[in-house]
Amino acid sequence: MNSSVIVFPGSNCDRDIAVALEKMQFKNKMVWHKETKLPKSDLIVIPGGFSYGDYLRSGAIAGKSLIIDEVIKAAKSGCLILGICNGFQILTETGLLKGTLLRNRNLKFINKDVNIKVINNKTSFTSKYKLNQILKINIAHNEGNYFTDKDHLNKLKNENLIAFQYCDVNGNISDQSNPNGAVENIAGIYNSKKNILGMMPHPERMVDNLISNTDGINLFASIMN
Amino acid sequence: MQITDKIIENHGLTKDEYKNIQKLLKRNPNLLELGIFSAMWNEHCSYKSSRIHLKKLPTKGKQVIQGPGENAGVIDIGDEDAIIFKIESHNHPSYIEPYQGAATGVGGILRDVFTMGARPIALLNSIHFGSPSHPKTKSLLNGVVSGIGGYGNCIGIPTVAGETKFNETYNENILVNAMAVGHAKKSKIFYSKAKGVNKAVVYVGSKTGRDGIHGASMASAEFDENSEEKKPTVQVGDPFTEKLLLEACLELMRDDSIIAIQDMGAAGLTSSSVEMASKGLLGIELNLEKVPCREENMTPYEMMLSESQERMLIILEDGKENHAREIFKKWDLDFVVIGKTTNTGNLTLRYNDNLEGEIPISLLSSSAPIYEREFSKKRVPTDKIKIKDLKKIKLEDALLKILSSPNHSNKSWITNQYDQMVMCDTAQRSGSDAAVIRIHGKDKAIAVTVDSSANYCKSHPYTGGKQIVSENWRNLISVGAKPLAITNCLNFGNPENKEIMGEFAECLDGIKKACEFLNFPVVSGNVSFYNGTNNKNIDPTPVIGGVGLIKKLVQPINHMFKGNNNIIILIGKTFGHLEQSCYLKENYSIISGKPPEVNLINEKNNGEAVLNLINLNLISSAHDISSGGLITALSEMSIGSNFGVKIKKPKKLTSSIEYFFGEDQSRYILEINEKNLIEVEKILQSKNIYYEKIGFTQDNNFEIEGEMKISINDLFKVNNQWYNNY
Amino acid sequence: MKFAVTVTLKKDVLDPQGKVVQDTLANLGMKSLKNIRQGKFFEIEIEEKNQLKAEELINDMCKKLLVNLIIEDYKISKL
Amino acid sequence: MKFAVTVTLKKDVLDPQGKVVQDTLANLGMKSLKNIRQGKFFEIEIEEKNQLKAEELINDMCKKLLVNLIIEDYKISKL
Ligand SMILES: Nc1ncnc2c1ncn2[C@@H]1O[C@H](COP(=O)(O)OP(=O)(O)O)[C@@H](O)[C@H]1O
Ligand SMILES: [Mg+2]
Repeated sequence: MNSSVIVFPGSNCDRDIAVALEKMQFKNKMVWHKETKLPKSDLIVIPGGFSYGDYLRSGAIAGKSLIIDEVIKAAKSGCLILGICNGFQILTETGLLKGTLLRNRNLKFINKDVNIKVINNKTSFTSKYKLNQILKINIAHNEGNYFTDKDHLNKLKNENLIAFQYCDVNGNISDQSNPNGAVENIAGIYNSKKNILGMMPHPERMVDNLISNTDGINLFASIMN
Repeated sequence: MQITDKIIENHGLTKDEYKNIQKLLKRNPNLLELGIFSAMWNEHCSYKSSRIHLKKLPTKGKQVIQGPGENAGVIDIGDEDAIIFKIESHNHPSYIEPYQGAATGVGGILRDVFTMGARPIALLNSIHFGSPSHPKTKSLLNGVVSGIGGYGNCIGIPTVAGETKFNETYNENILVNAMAVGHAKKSKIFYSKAKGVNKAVVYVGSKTGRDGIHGASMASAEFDENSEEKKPTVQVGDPFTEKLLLEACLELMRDDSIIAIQDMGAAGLTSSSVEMASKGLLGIELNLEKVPCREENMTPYEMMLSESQERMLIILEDGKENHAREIFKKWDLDFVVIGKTTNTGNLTLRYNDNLEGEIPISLLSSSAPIYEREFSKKRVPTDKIKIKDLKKIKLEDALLKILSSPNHSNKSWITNQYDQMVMCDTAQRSGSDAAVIRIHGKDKAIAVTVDSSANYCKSHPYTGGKQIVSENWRNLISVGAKPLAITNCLNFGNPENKEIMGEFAECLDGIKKACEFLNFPVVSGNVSFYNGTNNKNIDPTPVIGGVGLIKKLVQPINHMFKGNNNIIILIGKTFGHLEQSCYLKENYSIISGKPPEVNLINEKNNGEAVLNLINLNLISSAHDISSGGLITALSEMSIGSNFGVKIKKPKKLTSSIEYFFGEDQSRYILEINEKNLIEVEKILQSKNIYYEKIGFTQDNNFEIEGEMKISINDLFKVNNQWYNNY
Repeated sequence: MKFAVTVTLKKDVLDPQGKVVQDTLANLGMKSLKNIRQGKFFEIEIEEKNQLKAEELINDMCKKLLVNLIIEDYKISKL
Repeated sequence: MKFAVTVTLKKDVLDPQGKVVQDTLANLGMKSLKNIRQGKFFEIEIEEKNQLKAEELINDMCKKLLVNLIIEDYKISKL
């Protein structure tokens, strides 16, 4: 399978995701944001980091870059798109995903392992997980507080477009298990066609037991499937 | 312009120093030249008060590739790999503007490391604040922590370790020391020594603004009520630009375009150009109208003294200009040839062809003043504390008091604000004795940690100096790393004061002694004097940053208990030294007597034995004993793990307080699975190591037989409340 | 010509920053504070003599980059 | 009573955000843009009928929390 990782000035999880993809046997290419053509890809990843320093609004400036038009085209033709952390923020800025990521409610950067629940396991990104499986994944962000309007929220629920929700070890989804204030504890969402996934937690950080755990592996394995 | 006494004073120069400048130049300097002298001759750049003492430090060893004298120290970790690291202070700027001060401190130390060709792989920090009840402490803490995180998170380098302490000695003068650690190929290390005449001198990075002008002299002056006025010199960090600069420099470093490279740190363009030329015994000529400026109408004086961040100076090989320019263009950074190397030996400054200043480089570097300042020695304090004379406090209450104190409380409120995982090589995050970072793509790892013990150093500087190096060594051993080398940041008060200078000299003697004995050389460092306000000086606070090597990372070892019914072994002798202890300070507010003695022979033997046991995979967890003594260390091993302990009271005990809270050195606690016990004891006995089997792990409860029993959940709560309630 | 642009979060969008600021001010004893909302401010200088054209340009900048129209409102005023 | 507070970086202080925004707008084809600086904006409502007193209160808030006087300037205006 061919994957492409888009690199913006200020991306800083680009190497991490590339390592994870290669470990999972993807044929991966790094694509610099000034390029105007995408290599043939089955999966496009917009990695985490601080594209353009997160200045103005996180993801806003990267959302205007040349390569984004290509990503939008690819998305429309059904290519899988995965936006992690800053990548999720960029996807919302381009309109590929709806809603927005506000500042964490405690106004602090948060880095820790949190539990998230797999809400829909019938997608290309999650088929290898069990429904309601609880994963322990690392988060690292300033703006992870997902917000969207009522109509869209209803749509997310009705069409089963919520990918992950923050929960506690036992799977309870509550305010206490919400690290950043996201509406309905949302940690990741799909577009209607479910070929685009945006998520705040970093699955690429969870592919190696020596460093953390391997809860992220099945995300990549699902895509590979 | 007439150089008046007032101008000289404003430049932080003494009258004698000014006379010396006139004599050396054989004329009066103009204002630009005076500014340059002041920048190069101040304490921060010239090390005039510290240099003769720093010379004593051991800096050599088989593992050392480059000791002090370059932007950072370089050590060998086998194969093709080198580790490059250094620590630096940003105390004064952080007190004035905590967020930006701390952020630019991180940015500055990162440049020191990647200017030598390393990709930074870890950040550490040592931060000291005043008493929590001091009105400024809370906002300083908030600002500094978010500034450190803000910079490191954005540039994408994990902040993995550090220390945070509160003490009223820092009420008016906090300490913010940042350490960066990078990885390079041994064959691809870059130095700052210029070579060859007529080589292009290139300015890269951000534009120059008026920020930080006189920053270096500010770092060399005491605070007073007028410090507020110095505020406009505060610099703003731009981690995004630094990330671009980092990537652009590393890209250019892949081939052999660079002759020399130097970051613009304190005293910016001045010190970077002088340093490169001075090391190469060359001259350098700059055409200042070419300097990329952010503000209009900047004068040569402002350009030379600006401390704008995120800038570098590079001397390029002939014919490489276009290639290099392309790279910096790709990363949207300024790239301008602003001058060339010469054979005149002078720093020559032109602006639109007018000669604005010319100074022989040697006057700025080797002729800079060196002071052999007077100092007084400190006697070993003899006051003894008799436990019997103190109001009795229950063991459990005393422990809870320590665990809930700001200095011993769990620091996750801080460390959760730092991205510790980015780069995906952090095998042990903050919280244990040292962090462990895997070398990317390999199966070896390094361990890193920073330590200080200001009250020990205040009480008896020599012992304190020895202790702090030893503690650092112990922390590296505890995660299974072989200690290799250190960097040090020496935070002291006013060196013109005899006692302070004595603290400095004697701390260094202690550091030297321990480093020599433990084969733990100093490869880089930084001195920060004048930490104090209106003659109130901080306690001497040398901070040691250590690096160790784990040759093959199988499973990182840390301090958390791993299982039920495992044996707990205490390595090292317990005498019950309570003077200067955390027990007396937290429970009785008593700070007196001498610090615990460090027997370096025991230190080395105990440490090597523990490392050996870890390497043989015989240990489940390990932790060194430091502030708070045995019981505090044991509870740290329980908190966060799922296991408590059951500890027997030793038979020959005089006082359980002394046994459990004494801060005797060179001790470790090891958790051992029963099946390994025979083997472990055999090894310890064969090496003549003193040890005691003090109990075993158990579910749920933290228990000292006949003294106390508390659930580990309660222990956890007590230890985790302070920051959230502050 | 110089313009000021203020960007504020729409009424029904949660403003975590404003809320923390408000709580903090209340803790500092500012009792009479009723409401505070935080936004962004831009000072923009452009080379354009015709005010109408200039305003159109600024409007364009807002729509294209400065403002996230889904959650933010904005106001332009001449300085 | 309602007030607007605008907070801007002092003149000589580096504005990394403003710079990136400026470059981006230029890349988007906004040629006539000369300069852009980014700041903060607060909309504050307080319960106080006396305008002088109200302004004093707002001023107090700015000094105590909203503004970093070391690197920022601010302006208060009634809405
Ligand atoms: N306490 C110290 N111990 C060892 N070396 C030191 C110490 N202080 C400074 N040095 C060395 O002196 C040199 C100059 O230090 P410094 O001025 O801080 O460097 P920079 O100019 O890169 O900021 C460096 O090589 C540094 O490692
Ligand atoms: Mg340097």
